[in-house]
Amino acid sequence: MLAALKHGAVAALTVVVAVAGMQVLLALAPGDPIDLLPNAEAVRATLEAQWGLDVPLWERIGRTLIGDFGQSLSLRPGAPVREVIAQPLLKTASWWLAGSALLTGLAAVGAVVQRRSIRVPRAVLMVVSIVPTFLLAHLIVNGANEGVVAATDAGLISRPSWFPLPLDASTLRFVVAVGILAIGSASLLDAYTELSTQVHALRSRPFAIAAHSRGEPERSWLWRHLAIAVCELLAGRAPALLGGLVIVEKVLLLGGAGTVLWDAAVGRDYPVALALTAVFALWVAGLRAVLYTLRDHWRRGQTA
Amino acid sequence: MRRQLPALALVFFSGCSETPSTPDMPLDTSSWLAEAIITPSAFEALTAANRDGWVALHASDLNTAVGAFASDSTGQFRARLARQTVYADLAAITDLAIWRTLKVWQSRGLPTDDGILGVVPLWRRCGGPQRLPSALTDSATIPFDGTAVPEWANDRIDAYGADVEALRALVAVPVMQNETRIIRDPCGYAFLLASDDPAALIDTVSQAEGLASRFLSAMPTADDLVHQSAATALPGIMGATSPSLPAFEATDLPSLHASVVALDAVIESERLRIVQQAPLDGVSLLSELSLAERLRQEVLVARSRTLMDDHPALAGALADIAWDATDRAIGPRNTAGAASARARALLQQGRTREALDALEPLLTAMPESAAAREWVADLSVLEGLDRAGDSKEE
Amino acid sequence: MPRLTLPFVFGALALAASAIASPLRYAEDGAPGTINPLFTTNMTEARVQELLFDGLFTDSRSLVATPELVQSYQIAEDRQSMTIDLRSGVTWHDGQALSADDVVFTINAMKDPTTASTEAARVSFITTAEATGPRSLRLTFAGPELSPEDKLSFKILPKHRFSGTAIQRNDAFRTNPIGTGPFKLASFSADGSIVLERNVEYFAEVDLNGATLREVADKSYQAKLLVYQSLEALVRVVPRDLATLEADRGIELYPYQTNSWWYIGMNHQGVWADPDMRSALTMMINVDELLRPIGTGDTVTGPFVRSSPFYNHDVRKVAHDPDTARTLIATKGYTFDGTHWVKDGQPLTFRLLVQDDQEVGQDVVIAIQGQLQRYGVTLEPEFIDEAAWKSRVWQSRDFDLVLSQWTFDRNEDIHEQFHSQGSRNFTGYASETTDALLDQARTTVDPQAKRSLLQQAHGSISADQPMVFLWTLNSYAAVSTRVQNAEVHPFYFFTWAQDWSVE
Amino acid sequence: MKRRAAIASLVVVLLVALIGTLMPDMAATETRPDQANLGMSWAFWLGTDRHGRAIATRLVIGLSNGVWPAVGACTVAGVLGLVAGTARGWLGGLTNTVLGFLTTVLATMPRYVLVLVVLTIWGDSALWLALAAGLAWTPSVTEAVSARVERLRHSETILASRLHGVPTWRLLLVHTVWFGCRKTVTRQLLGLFSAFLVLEASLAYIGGLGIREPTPSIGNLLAMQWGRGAWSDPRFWVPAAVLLFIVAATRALAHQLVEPADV
Repeated sequence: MLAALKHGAVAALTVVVAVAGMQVLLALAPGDPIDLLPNAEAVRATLEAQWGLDVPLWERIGRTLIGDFGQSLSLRPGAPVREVIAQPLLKTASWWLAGSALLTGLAAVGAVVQRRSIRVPRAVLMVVSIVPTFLLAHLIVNGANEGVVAATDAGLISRPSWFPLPLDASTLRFVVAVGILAIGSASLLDAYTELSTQVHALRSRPFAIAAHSRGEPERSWLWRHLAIAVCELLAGRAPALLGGLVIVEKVLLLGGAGTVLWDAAVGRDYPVALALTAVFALWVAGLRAVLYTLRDHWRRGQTA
Repeated sequence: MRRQLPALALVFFSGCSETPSTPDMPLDTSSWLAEAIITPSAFEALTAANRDGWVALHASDLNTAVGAFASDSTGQFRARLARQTVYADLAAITDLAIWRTLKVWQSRGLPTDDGILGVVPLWRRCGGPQRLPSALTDSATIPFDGTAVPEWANDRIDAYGADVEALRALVAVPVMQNETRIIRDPCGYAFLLASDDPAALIDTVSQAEGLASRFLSAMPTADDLVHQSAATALPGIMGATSPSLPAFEATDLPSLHASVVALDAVIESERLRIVQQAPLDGVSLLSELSLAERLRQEVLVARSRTLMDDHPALAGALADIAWDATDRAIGPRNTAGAASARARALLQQGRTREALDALEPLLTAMPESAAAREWVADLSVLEGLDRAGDSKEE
Repeated sequence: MPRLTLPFVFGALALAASAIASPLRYAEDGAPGTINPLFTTNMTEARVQELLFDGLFTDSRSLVATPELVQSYQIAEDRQSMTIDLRSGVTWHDGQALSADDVVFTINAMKDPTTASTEAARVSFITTAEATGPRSLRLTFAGPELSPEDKLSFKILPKHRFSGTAIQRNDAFRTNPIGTGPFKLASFSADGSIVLERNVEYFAEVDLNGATLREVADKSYQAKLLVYQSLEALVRVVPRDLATLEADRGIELYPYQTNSWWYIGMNHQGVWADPDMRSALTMMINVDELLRPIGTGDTVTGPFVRSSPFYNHDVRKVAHDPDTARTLIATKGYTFDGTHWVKDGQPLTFRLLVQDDQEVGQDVVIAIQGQLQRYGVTLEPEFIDEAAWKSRVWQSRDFDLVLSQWTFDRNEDIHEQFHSQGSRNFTGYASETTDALLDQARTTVDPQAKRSLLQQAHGSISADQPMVFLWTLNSYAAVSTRVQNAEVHPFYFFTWAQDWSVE
Repeated sequence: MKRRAAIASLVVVLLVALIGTLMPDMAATETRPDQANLGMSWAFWLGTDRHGRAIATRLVIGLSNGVWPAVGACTVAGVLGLVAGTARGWLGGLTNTVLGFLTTVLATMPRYVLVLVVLTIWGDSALWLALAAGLAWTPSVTEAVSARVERLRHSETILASRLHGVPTWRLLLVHTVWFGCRKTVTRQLLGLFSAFLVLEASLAYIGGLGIREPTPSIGNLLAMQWGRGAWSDPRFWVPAAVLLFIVAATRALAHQLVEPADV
């Protein structure tokens, strides 16, 4: 309970400092969104009031912290930021969740199961994993589309509903996005290395040797102990996966928070960009708090 | 290797049959396409005598072609026929542009100075108003009467008596008035047309033997040529209804598209047949000279002209389909006739500014098209006088 | 050449499955930033507006002004005013009825200096607009107008969506627009797609079951999508893709908008105030060589396309002459150090701004940079987004050079671009001769005189070299043959889209 | 052996980058309209693009345009990470808590997001890219160093040395940082090095951010050929292969760099 409170407090403080830092960064930026309007000078005073640019920095930070993100400036001018980012965030959350599950699942299974027979596909997976996300996406998208063209041409198949990637939402696009997210840019390779080190360490622990000599199957203890490592992996990988989603969303034309963030940053829509970075910070910090609490809980259970 | 259409194309367009029935109806007798490619000797024989002429005709450089062929060769008549076709289009364009200009001029109450007054008697003299299709004129009278014939107009009338080559050059030269250039020659093309009797040309060509009478024409087989020369005395629409090609009837855009698809299927199956039978260099010749495409364009343009007066929009659609967008210049891919037909169809639809654009490539290939262009340019300015101009960054 | 047999197979399948009419899907390089007809500056916006809004008059298929929102109208004897009765039963997309107040409001908003509408010039001939009844109004003109209906095609806005005639560019209307047009906005998504649905309340029949704009930044992917039958229309085909699309019998190419030309604009506030420097730049650039890698087109010598009635064919192209250019630069105090021209220790360097969504633009910039580099001039290209473009080019004029293209309707009215008072003259070009010619050309009613004046203006502008005139590219739209009754307006593209239908 | 190959590969990459730096910038932007789209030849090893620019030259200069900012990013992350990590691990207590917290805050921000925000606000340039990436990768270096330093601080060697009167600065710099952390730090920085090149390529490929045409970079060499129906074109594959090669080599080397006590 106490641990949960402590982790929660750290998370909250982290978000506060992160948001304040981002606000300062934006305040230091040369120029402001009003500069981008053709009649900037004429409307400056009105807009500064309207957009809340005339209030002091600390007040702006305060507003952001209580969840008042203001309104979008250029992406969807006048619309509350919350409306602009809600839907995309939900989508991003689902991809992120699926990507995390796939990543940890693959890595854990890979680390535990070390049979000779599945070495080869795993090796392939590992080699594929060092390919950068965008390149992987490029190859898959082109390969799939050209493949369909050839196959349809030869009369082998009819036009699949997902064709062509990545124009419209489809199951395959989701699978590709999640797969690339989990595998690309060495994500999987790193996770696998991390977990297999843990498995190795666990197997050489005295209780494991004892259990082995008693003839107990490994699964009776291994997965339970590995859960901690998986939690740590999830917490550690969360920011990388979110960052990866920015790339994946752009390449696969997914309209998620990553795309919105990109467009907001490029279009100088600072309220939207700020809100999204705040949410991301909360996301990562909150997740970390939850997982650390769980980890502490389990550890105590083990020592008890 | 551009058009590798499967027979399935037909299914796609016609939309009525689920399974691809055999759309292949290879031309029953030998087409000029097959003759030229499958039997290299025929092609060699054709080009041996008048190589320059055929090269020019292929490149749609009609004036050069007329000059290059021996005066009594079939090629010479073919080139003159092709040129007559363009002149007929240019004459139609000029007539329509003059008619519209005079109408707008009068309705706006613009000053009727020497320039515009000189046009009317001249135009009457060469029968301009009579040539206008009734579908495009809402009244039979010329908007205003011009009786006084200015000096420049008299000079022109004298010039019309000169020989064809001199006349051709003259049409391209602007009439100058007070040091401003105005090309307001309403009759140049009419006189050029009259200088060469198309019926006689058609007659000569249809009686000629061999490839020369049909090569690069809209009529694939010898039977087609005989049939078409009996059917019409207008060179521009010869080949529109060749018996060896799928029947052509277009009342609306869907039926028009269906007819294009049917034509494509036939040409494509013919092309495939040729590719299978021809020697290797023949096949490369087929694609290098884009002969199948040429046949398609000739047929489509001829068909476009048959629709010109009654269905200008359909004529325009056909002319657009015939036009090869990859190269705007007049040459092997786009004939002068295709350009003039497009311009004419656009003008008849009232799209004056676009007609001007369609005429633009013709200017380099046939400088004598300048007069028609000037008329259309004036009309386009006249029609837009009151419009608020709009411009955007793209 | 890739085999393009695929569409036919797909077409057969699509036909078998399609019983209901589908929406028209078309691609643009970028989604419009604003859908507010008061602030239209680019064609992407203009095209969407064509679907959403109506004007008092519109173009018929033979490009003659015909009433759209107007039921009947009467032009006064002296042609100095006009009364209009609006069509009854026209409603805005939110259900409110169209009223004469809306029209009056629109005209006043366009004229309002605080609004700073980019379209203000289109209503400058109207001095007053007053509503005389719920659906009737009266316009008074600055002078006699022979056919004012030709000028009344601007889009009408709903008064009830604004608080006054002083309207901000970023007014929320721009992403939630409502009009009276045949289609209404269903969604404007973050991924750059705009979905328009059929307006069932429209006063005329709408055959097309909606339209979807997809933002597809990659031009090559656009062409592929059309071939894959995932789109029905491309508004502009890049020259590189023409051959592929031409060979595809499931796609028809429409040569449509040709009144557009590319240019390198020079900011007259800086070094380019000096005509010798302008000449030097023009002589250093080999336009033919620039054109080669980007496609087929025609080089131009002035502000008109070659087929224009105003194009002055007597104006000679400035010859590519690096030697004379060098001499000119040397007379300005620059010295050549073997690789660069230097003055006061500073190398001769220019910043060239280009909008970053122009794929062709990038190629041109690379080629220009290569050319200038050969002659010792450094070019620093900057690719900027639309917002930055509006701010730096249109507003603060913070550039040395810009690369862009202008597109004109069939009137090819260059007044706004080249008149010293023109609203689109951001290079700051000013010439008394040109001003006089353009002013006269605006008022004359004699077509011969107008042609002659504008041809002279072409000559005068060419002589001043306010920009390097580049070329006009062959422009084609590509539309799938599944679209029935497709006809493309030469400028606004979608004017007749309600009559299209997709199998 | 594997390690030597990896080191040799990276040395080659650095040498090529050095050659690229020594080449005049103009070599990369020199256009030859009459020699556009050429295939491989002696004059143009990898052929030319559609402006007749030599792909091989652009690749070499592009590599240097990517490698030096990557080295810069490594310096930023290395210096910041080492200082903060050592301070945390050595001093412990409040310093550890405060610095640890700041590291966490920085690590909360997804790296790509941080870089993206910095680039769009401050402008596209290799300098900002390097700074942003360096900053974004600092937390992971800090974490690794502080964990390592803390462990070493309590190790017997250090305790023994301290008893023998070795001065603290020497213990810190030589024993802890140099002998104790160099592998850890190098491994982290190798990761950043390849991640930077991938980052640059991703940004160029997706949105034309970062190092932009006409300045060559691996990213915009890839972007130039992307989607032109030529995805099997060597002009696309060679830059892609170079990128993959560097990623693979750095990973292989990093894999070898394990501190004895870590195992």
